Amino acid sequence: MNVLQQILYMVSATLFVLGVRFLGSPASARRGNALLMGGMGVALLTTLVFIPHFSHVALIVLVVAIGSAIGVVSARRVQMTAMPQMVALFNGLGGGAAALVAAGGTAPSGLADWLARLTMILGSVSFGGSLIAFLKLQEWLNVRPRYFLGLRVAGLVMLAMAVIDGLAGHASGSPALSVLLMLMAAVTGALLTLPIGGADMPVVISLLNGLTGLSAAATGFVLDNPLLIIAGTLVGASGTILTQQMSRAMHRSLGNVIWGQKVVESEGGGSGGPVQPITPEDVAMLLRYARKVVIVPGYGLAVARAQMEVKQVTDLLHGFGVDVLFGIHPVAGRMPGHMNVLLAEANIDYDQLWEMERINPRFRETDVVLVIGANDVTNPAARTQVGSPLYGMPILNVDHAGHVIVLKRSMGRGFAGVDNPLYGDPKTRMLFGDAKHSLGALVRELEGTA
Amino acid sequence: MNVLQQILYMVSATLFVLGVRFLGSPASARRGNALLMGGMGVALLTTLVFIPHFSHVALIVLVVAIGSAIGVVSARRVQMTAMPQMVALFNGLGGGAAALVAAGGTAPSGLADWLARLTMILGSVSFGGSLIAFLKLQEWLNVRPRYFLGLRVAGLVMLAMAVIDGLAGHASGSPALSVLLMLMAAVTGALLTLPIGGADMPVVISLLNGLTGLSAAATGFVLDNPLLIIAGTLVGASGTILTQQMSRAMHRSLGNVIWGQKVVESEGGGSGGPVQPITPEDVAMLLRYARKVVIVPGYGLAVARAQMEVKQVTDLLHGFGVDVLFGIHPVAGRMPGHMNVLLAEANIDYDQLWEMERINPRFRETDVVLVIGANDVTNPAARTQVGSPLYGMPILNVDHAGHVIVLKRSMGRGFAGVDNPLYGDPKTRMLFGDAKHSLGALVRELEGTA
Amino acid sequence: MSPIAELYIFVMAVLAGFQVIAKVPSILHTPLMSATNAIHGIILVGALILALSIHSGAGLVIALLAVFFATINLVGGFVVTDRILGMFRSEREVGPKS
Amino acid sequence: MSPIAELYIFVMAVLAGFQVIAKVPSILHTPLMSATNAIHGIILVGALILALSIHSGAGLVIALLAVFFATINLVGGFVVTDRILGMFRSEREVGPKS
Ligand SMILES: NC(=O)c1ccc[n+]([C@@H]2O[C@H](COP(=O)([O-])OP(=O)(O)OC[C@H]3O[C@@H](n4cnc5c(N)ncnc54)[C@H](OP(=O)(O)O)[C@@H]3O)[C@@H](O)[C@H]2O)c1
Ligand SMILES: NC(=O)c1ccc[n+]([C@@H]2O[C@H](COP(=O)([O-])OP(=O)(O)OC[C@H]3O[C@@H](n4cnc5c(N)ncnc54)[C@H](OP(=O)(O)O)[C@@H]3O)[C@@H](O)[C@H]2O)c1
Repeated sequence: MNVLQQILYMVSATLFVLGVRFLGSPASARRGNALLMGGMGVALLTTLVFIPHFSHVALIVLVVAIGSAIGVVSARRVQMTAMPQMVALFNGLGGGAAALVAAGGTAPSGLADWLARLTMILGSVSFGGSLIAFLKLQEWLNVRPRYFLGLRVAGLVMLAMAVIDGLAGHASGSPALSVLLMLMAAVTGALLTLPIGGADMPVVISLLNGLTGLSAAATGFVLDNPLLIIAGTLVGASGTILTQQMSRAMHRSLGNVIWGQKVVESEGGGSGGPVQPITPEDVAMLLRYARKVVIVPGYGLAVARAQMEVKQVTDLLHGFGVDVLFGIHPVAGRMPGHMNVLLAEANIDYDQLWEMERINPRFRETDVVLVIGANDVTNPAARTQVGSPLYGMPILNVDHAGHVIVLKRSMGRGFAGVDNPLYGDPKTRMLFGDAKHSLGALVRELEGTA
Repeated sequence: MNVLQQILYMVSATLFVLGVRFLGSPASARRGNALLMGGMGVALLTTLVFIPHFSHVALIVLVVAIGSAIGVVSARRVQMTAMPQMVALFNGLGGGAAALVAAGGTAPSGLADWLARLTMILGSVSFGGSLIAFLKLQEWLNVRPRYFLGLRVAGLVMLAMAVIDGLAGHASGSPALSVLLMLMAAVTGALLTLPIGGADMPVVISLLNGLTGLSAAATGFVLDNPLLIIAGTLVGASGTILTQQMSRAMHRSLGNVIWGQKVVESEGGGSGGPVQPITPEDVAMLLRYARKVVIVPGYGLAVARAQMEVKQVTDLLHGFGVDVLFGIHPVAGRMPGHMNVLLAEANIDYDQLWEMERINPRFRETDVVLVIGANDVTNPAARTQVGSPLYGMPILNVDHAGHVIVLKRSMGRGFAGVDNPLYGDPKTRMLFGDAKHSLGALVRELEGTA
Repeated sequence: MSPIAELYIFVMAVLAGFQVIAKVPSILHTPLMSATNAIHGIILVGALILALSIHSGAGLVIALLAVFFATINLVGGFVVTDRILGMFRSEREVGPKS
Repeated sequence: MSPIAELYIFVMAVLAGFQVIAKVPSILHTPLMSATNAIHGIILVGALILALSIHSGAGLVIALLAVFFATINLVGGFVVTDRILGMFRSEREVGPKS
């Protein structure tokens, strides 16, 4: 490879590292993304300028144009609530591309051929797994728990076969075996992802993201391209760290997330006492004369897109001299940091967003907690009900507060699919309805009392 | 180079990076140092195991033994107050070694030969500069300010000559020119360091430390040894960051530190009002009935080795219900973080050590400030006296407190060599004497009143 | 470039990568996830090299498919990231607090 | 190893190095300075390779001098660092606060 080309690739790699560095603070995050795009631009231009021969240019330009159009349109159109499945889909395509590049290239040395086969497996597993994650999150696919064990065993068997195929393919060099290898690996990914519960999906997506990164890095070894190695490794590191942090926030081991835990079907648990509804008028009264209020947002807030109404409520309460804070659970929503993105959109001050460890001791001295579309992250079963899928996950202890108001549409369950005894707590009142609508009513009531 | 050898060197490089990582928190710092030593052990063993031929083994073992003995003994014997010059000396030897290795090796390719010459210059500059830093800090050497400009000009001329010699030597390959090159570069380092004021020396040492690191990295390029590249770069990065942070803390640019600023000899400024001494008895009274006390330690505390007495005073005051904090200036003492090391030795809680930005607003509500062997870092001239060498440096605003008690031996000046108007402030009382002795008296008084 | 050199680069990338990513606060984990998702679109470099240099029919289909997938990954990933970060924008315009 | 590979390693070392060092709090800057001072004693590796493989007289003197200097740097640097860190020890034995 040309020296100048190598140096330009190095510039690109440096831009990637610095870009991620700048992503590390809200003030510079956009600049970080610009650096990443710059790095990508340098990499692509360098590749095109230094390529020795050009065949099928028209065809390739066409494919790139169609791909870009699809990418832009789908990324623009997707709703914020569907972001996780979008990321999963893009990730799967990246993994597929890595596998195909490894399959299509001619790997000269023995070592490179081994790595090419590894890439085919990693990339295809990521492809298959991501597609299933997408379908499940999109709720186009549902699997009965009684098939789980079978699927997992089949997945492992398939993986073993793919590995054997890889060994055989390395010896014979047959292209047919390579295609078979990728198919089997993709099926492996799909089978292993199928039984994973929706609530665990973000962890799996982050894991698959890291896997795609590693397969890109492995492709770098195959193609002798240090830029791919560095960029892929960066993604691998990010996947590893995010996966770890999410598992820890859910108080589960990674193995437990992937292999699943024994779910004791505790249908009978119920919600304890009778459910007590409340009117927006009464909620407004309660809030207006409270001293300390904590708002706990959850996935439902994202669905309702009610962040602006939350901001209005907060401002009104501040006007009454009420002390308002937000309690942010690390896995509230569907992606890490989901609630922060949402509330930032509504211009809510970072200083008001308190993390779980920090807010939990304060609930005892809180007069009213407003739970907006959050469910699992407030479920006291996580503390008490051994055998519940949530058991052991640290939660926001909203039930320690004086009053708990829950805004949701129905008695529907959260992502983990279990009942929430909080709703039967004598302290709790339910304000049923779409969060945007309920909060709107609340704003009018609060303005009326002003 | 053998693949196994390369991999072992890679392990060593990883240990270095992780070691520095662990140095980043007090709880793991010792483990970090152990990792660094482990990395060094792996590197040295690997080198010896894979060397192709052994000549002069006995001689080398002897030299290593003598060198180790000197290293251990001098490092053990040195007083904590003389640590900076010790580091300077070791650093200079490292730079000298790098230059010699570059000179002694046979550099085959053109690029490597250029780098070898660069290393000879960098390493020798570091050698010469560090030796002078050592001599000046040890106070074995002193230079009149009127020679400063001449020294600096001569240093630059010498540097230019060394560079020309480097160009000529590259062309001719003559060993004599190499020796001359190193001599001239060493003299350059010495000449440029001679005029630098004692107070700026720690910055220079850190800079020279980085320079030695870079020359080790350059040697790595010459010898085709990635371990040297990584380890050297790590040191280079550390030198750069520490130098920057120290300059910033002194509110000076690096260029200003090296080239020096115009010192307006303001002998006449004096100390303002008359100096008022105080007895330990009165100090004890003042402290005992204060609500908030801040202790400001400085270099004199290190000289007096009075940290244990400080701890005793703190404990006694806590016993009386007095709120005691420490105000730590970033360049108090003679090395970055010097005061923290010292107070940690006396088991003083980290939480009590407040950094400058944090403690400064508190002085207004502080009843008594106890300045122990600090001078420059409390000098209000830094705020008011344009032209003073300290002007512009952020200081601890002890003069905002109700009472200021200064413990020092005499009216002697601080490191920057300027008078301190604080001592003439009507609020200030001087407790003259060695800090250990004065604090001992204070302890007895406080115990007496208990 | 020798495999051992690439191994060194990989190890250093691991060390730099973990450092740099561990520093990202959880507030920014959503954009981090989607930005790193875009970064592995770098595989487009490999796909382009393959597609531009290949001759055979079956190989070409594989290469074009790789280009197609990688392009969607790359372009879509960056657009999504930019959208997410756009939500932080108003926050920045207000200026830093505290 | 090719110069370009070494350049890559250097750049990655710069990126990793700055990250890792910027994380060290100012409390620990004294041990950091003395530890990195010890690290460049790694030049002993180069000095030993030189000394063990050289034949000529003048070259040998240079090599031995390099070994001598590098050894003092390395050994002394680590001993000093350990002494400084020793002062933090009692703090650790007391156990972490807060
Ligand atoms: N954030 C992450 O990174 C991450 C990662 C892994 C797993 N997870 C999982 O995701 C879950 C997050 O918990 P969560 O408490 O935020 O959400 P949740 O448990 O999924 O509950 C969301 C609730 O919002 C309500 N809701 C939906 N649309 C609404 C609307 N328009 N208006 C009002 N309410 C609405 C739903 O009840 P109704 O249908 O009755 O309205 C539902 O019970 C956890 O199980 C967590 O483990 C998240
Ligand atoms: N820490 C760093 O990293 C660093 C870096 C660069 C520069 N510096 C420079 O170093 C200086 C540090 O300021 P500083 O306020 O800590 O120290 P300082 O200005 O050097 O003053 C120390 C004072 O301690 C007194 N003293 C000496 N021995 C004593 C003893 N045994 N008992 C009692 N008092 C004693 C001396 O006065 P007597 O002789 O009257 O007793 C002297 O005035 C600054 O100028 C700073 O710029 C430090």
